[in-house]
Amino acid sequence: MSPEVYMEEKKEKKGTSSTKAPAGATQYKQHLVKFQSLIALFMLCLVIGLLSDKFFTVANGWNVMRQISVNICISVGMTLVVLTAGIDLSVGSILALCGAITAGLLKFGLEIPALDMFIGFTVLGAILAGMLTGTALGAFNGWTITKFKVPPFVATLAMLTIARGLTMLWTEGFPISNLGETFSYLGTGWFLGIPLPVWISGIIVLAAVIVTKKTRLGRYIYAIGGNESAARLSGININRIKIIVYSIAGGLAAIGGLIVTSRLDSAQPNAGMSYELDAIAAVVIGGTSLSGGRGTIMGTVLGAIIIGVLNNGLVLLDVSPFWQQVVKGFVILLAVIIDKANSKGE
Amino acid sequence: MSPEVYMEEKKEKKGTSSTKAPAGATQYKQHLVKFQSLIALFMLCLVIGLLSDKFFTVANGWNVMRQISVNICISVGMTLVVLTAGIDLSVGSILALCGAITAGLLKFGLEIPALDMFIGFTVLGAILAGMLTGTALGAFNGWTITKFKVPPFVATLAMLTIARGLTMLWTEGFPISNLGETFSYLGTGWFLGIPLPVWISGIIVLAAVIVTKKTRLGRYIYAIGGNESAARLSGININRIKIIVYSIAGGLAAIGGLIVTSRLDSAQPNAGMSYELDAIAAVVIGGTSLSGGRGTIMGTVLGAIIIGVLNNGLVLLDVSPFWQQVVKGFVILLAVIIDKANSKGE
Amino acid sequence: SGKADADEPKKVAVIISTLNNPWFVVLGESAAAQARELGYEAKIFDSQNNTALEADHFENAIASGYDAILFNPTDADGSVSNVMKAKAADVPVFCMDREVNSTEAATSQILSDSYSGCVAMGKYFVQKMNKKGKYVEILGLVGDNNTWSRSKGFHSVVDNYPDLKMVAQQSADFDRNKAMEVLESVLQAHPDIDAVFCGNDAMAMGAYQAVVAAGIADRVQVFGFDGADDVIKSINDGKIAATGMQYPVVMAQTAATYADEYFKGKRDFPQKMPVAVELVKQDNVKDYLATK
Amino acid sequence: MPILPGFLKLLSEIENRHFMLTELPASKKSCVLCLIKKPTYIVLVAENITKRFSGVVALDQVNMELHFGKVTAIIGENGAGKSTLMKILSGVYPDYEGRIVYKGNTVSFSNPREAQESGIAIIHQELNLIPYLSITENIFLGRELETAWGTLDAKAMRHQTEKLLRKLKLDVAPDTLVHELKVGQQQVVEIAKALLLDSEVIIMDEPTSAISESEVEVLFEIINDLRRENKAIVYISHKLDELFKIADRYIVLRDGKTIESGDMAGMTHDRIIQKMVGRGITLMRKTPCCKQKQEVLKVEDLCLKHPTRPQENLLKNVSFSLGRGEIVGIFGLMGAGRTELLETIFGLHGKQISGRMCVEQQEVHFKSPAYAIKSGIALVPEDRKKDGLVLGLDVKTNICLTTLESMEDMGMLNDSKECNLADKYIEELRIKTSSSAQAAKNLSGGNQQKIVIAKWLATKPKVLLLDEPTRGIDINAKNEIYKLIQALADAGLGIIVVSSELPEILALSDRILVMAEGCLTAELPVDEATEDSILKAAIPKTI
Ligand SMILES: Nc1ncnc2c1ncn2[C@@H]1O[C@H](COP(=O)(O)OP(=O)(O)OP(=O)(O)O)[C@@H](O)[C@H]1O
Ligand SMILES: Nc1ncnc2c1ncn2[C@@H]1O[C@H](COP(=O)(O)OP(=O)(O)OP(=O)(O)O)[C@@H](O)[C@H]1O
Ligand SMILES: [Mg+2]
Ligand SMILES: [Mg+2]
Repeated sequence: MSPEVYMEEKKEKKGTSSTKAPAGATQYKQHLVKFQSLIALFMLCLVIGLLSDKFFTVANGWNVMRQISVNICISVGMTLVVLTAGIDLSVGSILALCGAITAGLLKFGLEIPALDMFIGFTVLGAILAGMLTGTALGAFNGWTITKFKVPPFVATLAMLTIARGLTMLWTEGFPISNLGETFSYLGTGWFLGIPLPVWISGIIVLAAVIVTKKTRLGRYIYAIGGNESAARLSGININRIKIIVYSIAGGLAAIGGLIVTSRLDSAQPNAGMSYELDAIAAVVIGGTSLSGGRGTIMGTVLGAIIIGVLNNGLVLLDVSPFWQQVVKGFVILLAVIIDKANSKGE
Repeated sequence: MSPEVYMEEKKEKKGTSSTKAPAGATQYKQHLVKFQSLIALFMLCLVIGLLSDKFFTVANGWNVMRQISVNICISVGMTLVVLTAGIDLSVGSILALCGAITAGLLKFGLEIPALDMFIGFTVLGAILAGMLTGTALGAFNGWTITKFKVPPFVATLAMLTIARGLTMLWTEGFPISNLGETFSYLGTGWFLGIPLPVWISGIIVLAAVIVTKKTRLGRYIYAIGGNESAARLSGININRIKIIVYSIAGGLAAIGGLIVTSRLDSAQPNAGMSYELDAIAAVVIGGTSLSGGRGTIMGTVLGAIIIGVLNNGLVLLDVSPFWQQVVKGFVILLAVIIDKANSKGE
Repeated sequence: SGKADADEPKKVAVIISTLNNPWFVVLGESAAAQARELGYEAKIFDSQNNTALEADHFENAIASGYDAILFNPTDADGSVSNVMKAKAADVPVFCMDREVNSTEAATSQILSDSYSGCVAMGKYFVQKMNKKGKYVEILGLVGDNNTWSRSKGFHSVVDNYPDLKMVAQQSADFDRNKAMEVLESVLQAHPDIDAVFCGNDAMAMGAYQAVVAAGIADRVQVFGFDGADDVIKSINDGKIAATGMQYPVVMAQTAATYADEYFKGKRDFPQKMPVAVELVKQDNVKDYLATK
Repeated sequence: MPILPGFLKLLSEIENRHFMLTELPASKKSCVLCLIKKPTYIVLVAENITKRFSGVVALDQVNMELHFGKVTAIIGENGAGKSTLMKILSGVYPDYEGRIVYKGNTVSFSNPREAQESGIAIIHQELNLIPYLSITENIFLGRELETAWGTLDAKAMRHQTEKLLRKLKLDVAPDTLVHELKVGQQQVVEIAKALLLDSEVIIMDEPTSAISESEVEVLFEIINDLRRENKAIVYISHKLDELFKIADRYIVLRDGKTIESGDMAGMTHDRIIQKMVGRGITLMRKTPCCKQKQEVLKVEDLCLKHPTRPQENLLKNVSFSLGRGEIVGIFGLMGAGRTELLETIFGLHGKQISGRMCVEQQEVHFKSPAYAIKSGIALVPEDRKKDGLVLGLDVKTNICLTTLESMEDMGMLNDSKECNLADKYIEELRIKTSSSAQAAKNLSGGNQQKIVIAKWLATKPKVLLLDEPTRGIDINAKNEIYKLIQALADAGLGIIVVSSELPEILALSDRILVMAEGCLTAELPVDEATEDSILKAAIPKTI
């Protein structure tokens, strides 16, 4: 007799009732994970607030928010990249290059001697050109990573160097300053009682949250980071998604560059140095795994706030520059340890 | 005749003829992978050699070797860390701190006012103290990573900041110079016609090759990086191995610090800044996967040589500093792409 | 390096501590330009504020047969061994702007003295502040010895006046953006300051922007150091109080000219050739505008 | 001879008053052992073991005992808690309630190493190998041989590995990197790893899920040897036939509780299923279908080059067709090229291909999975952990991953649509999960497999390719999947099933294709096929 014949059950399906109860627990835990960094941030604020009465003021709040807005722009893009199990070291250099390009076009326009041509730029035109450059450089990152299978670390490290070199070439090593009132407004203006950079970073965060939670692109990003080969077999065009993600990261870095340039009213050739480390730190402190597939935008925002509050707090407390670095290191370490302790179940 | 028996006979026969061929192919492929970067290096040297007659001289050869010896020390440690699927961003800072500690102890000794004590240091004593510090800081990295499950990126990023801060505190922001003939010899001396730093890095490379290929520790490092949970199930004490690996990385960074300090006859508080990127670049260009488990020490050495030759070549060829960065980025990209093309089968 | 190829033009290496700061770009490029003007090949090396990289540059430069080095050291002590190496290879070294702590290493040192420049700055600061008030100091890179020579020069004067109170001393790495952010935060804790002293002009510009954003530009005076174009203009517009004018172009041209003379056989160069730092302030800023 | 150690063990056990004399089972053939009237006694007792995961009670007051010299089968549906129990015994989960008595002492292992050192070896259900280490290095991981110098003794290890591999009849060089091996071969390596230790208790958690019958025979010989050496063996498998061949005793788990234990002798198929499922099941033969062959998939002259050796072909001129509503079974031995065939059709092997393929008379290409999906082809891959699932994401996301486009409303994903789809398949396939938001990695192996199937059914394909679809799936679920496959065929899908289990092929297919060394060697209608004729065609001829 062959045992592999069809069997028919006599009894009806068993309990569907048992499925619901644990679902609540899972939901709850996910909630905790989502805001795991909140506890660390809360404790940090409490300590600083106790030591300095200037910390919990509205003005200082906006101050911190405005200062972190650039890091938030960059880290949001970095989060997407890291979710696909990649990394982008070039954001700082792209920021500098795009800021410089916008500033240069705005101030001097574009001269093409070969064609005997001169193109002047409006503020909007220069801004678009800067953002386009950032997106294109990001796309180039994505292209080398997907087409030639260059590890993201190397591809973007190369871009870090290249973009910095291009910035130096474009600016000839000098800052480009005095960019006019209109452009300045972007970094220093207020709208409805909120600084403009905060608006910009807020909108970016909102868009990124929607993309990651509510769109196919977001789902694909998580799938690629979680298991690239399973994602490929599911019919996802891995290369396209990766190129899109790196382009977004480049574009957001460019926006960061616009904010920095506009706030200073000057494009510095050495702007954005080692910003990539700050951005990655925000991403990781926010609970996103560097091996991809796990993490949230809101986590990153919390991570960036922690770093921002820390920088602000250390200055408010007038900690000596020597000690600042030591304290900062230990606080970051502690913040992550507290997170881990609070998401032990994971 | 039962089908099983029949099958077995056939299989036996198949065995003898077909086992050898694929084994040979694998061996051959492994060989290729091992020296995958060699082709890129070769082409690089060829191009530079054709463009500059100064490149292929003995003096310049030693020159390049001496220049990369510090990066090699650091990258060897980094390779071990990366093989366990970790990363160590703190090497540059540890390098600076250990160099400063050795220099400080050598020059001023250690005063403990509380005990009304003064300890003078011999050259050897100061060197040992520096190396011990490096190893201890590395062990601290390993401890936070294993004990509190802090992601290596964050733990070592925190250490990057902490160690730099400690360096500033120890040196009060000033270089410590004029450390004496004996100590200088370490970085500038020659032995049997070979510069001492080259000896040191050579010995380190040799030891690391033996460790990775021939010892349990090495085997466990690969296993942990390849599949941590499988390694744990095989009874490997993951935490111990990781702590050892980070300690080694710290210790090697300290040795790098000694070489730098001795070469300059001065411990610079800003020494080693962004050396971690160079080291990681060497590791990755050398074919080690950042996700761990795959890679070789010799690959890293080749990677370091590629970077060193590139730096040297760009200077020999009179490339302007701004263009240098652009060219360097593209060459690194190209080097990795060539590697990939030559190990396509992988 | 000792070979004397009469037909080939001599080669001059310009090794600059960093090109990440426009001031040094000017220094490097003026030196190279002057050398080229005098008929030599010139090439700029960027040490990226890294003494070890500087050592590599020296080795590479010596190996590839440069005949003279116009040198802007990263560190007074750390760079000595490099200069010695060049000396051993018979390559003359002319230091620009910063010195190396050795009297026999370099052929000549054309120096601009940050310390005494900042002493002058301190004196002017005291005078402008009427010997009392609260101020903030923004330091450069904390591991950089230029940071400290400026800070020390400044404090050697200002600390003698107990009514001048430093309410915060923070570092901003010579970076314009960092200086702005640091001062923004400091202003939260100390909105009532009267002055800011910055370790270089980039930071002074950043600090000025923070002061403007806080709406207290009219009563807070910002002091810089270096003599950057931006700041000179700002002083002229009444935005920034003062800066210390160093003469990168003068120093660079002097160094290049010295090298030229060395090739032509001259050997008795002054061991130290100070180029004074001049204080640029509202009342004399017109002179400096004109020279630019 | 193991007599002396066995006897000494017995003496020590007498001291511990923890033994039990029973008669020797008739199956024991060794006369030497019979002569001394070898007693069997309990080597390990687990009492009232309870194990909770967040929200799930995986084990609830479970009791079991293991005997020296006997093979104990643990039987239970997917998610019954078998693997969890084994992980507790082998020290993987140190926190549990209850007591384990091992050789007379209460033990509690805090890590796998302690369990290993006291003589408990385990072959885990999921492969636990280091992909970029060689077979030798994997087998000796954690217990390397060293020379007097303290360096690794590569030669000795290689030698022992060679011996082990020969014993297991695995025909590959010991230096081969594990990631180059097929899943089945990897499983043999796992077995070798457990055999290397001279353990008292050897736990095998579904060791045969990925290997074909010839390897299973080899394994059984080895198990018989071990039994003769008086080892206690735990054997878990969803292939009930195997249990009858090899097991002496059985323990049934259901929903984390012990249901029954006893001697295998006298058990029947039906009773085991009854115990396991908790209800009777009527076994029914499949009615062979008689259909109008409307062609849905046609493959002609398909060739696939070897990835590294270009002159060699992995697939050689494969041509076949598949009708609407037809189920074609493909049988072959390990390495016959069945996986490659399915992957090629699904567009995974891009450029090294020649040949033509039509879906419903429309010529289609072997471009990419996305293209294949669009043309109506779906593939349930062989290795669910590697290719099937994003383990870190939840059940719902995994199920919906292939059909996200249809989950969109105005560019945004619609959560309720996703939940509906997921719940539908959780219901239909009886996926045992606490909710559709549970992470896929927390599900038992069989339930993970069901998610993979669900995810592909969701694409509503015309052609469904199933590569070992019931690997690791319990008999009840298998039954459901068979019914599902049948229902899908009835609904007009063309289905190809690759399986290493002959009975499964015979039970499921309308037509059977046999492959050997990349060629189609036979095509048999199911009513003409016999196990013999299929096996003959499957054996490689070109040696
Ligand atoms: N890490 C975990 N977290 C949460 N639940 C888990 C975890 N591991 C197992 N479970 C749950 O415990 C139960 C028992 O799982 P187990 O793997 O022991 O089943 P099994 O009997 O081995 O099934 P299979 O035959 O499919 O392998 C399942 O419901 C499973 O979902
Ligand atoms: N990436 C690869 N590199 C080298 N050889 C390969 C590769 N993939 C498959 N092969 C070889 O191709 C042949 C066919 O493998 P395939 O996986 O298709 O067999 P299968 O019949 O599906 O067996 P299994 O039962 O293991 O799934 C085997 O001999 C295998 O060794
Ligand atoms: Mg199981
Ligand atoms: Mg297969």
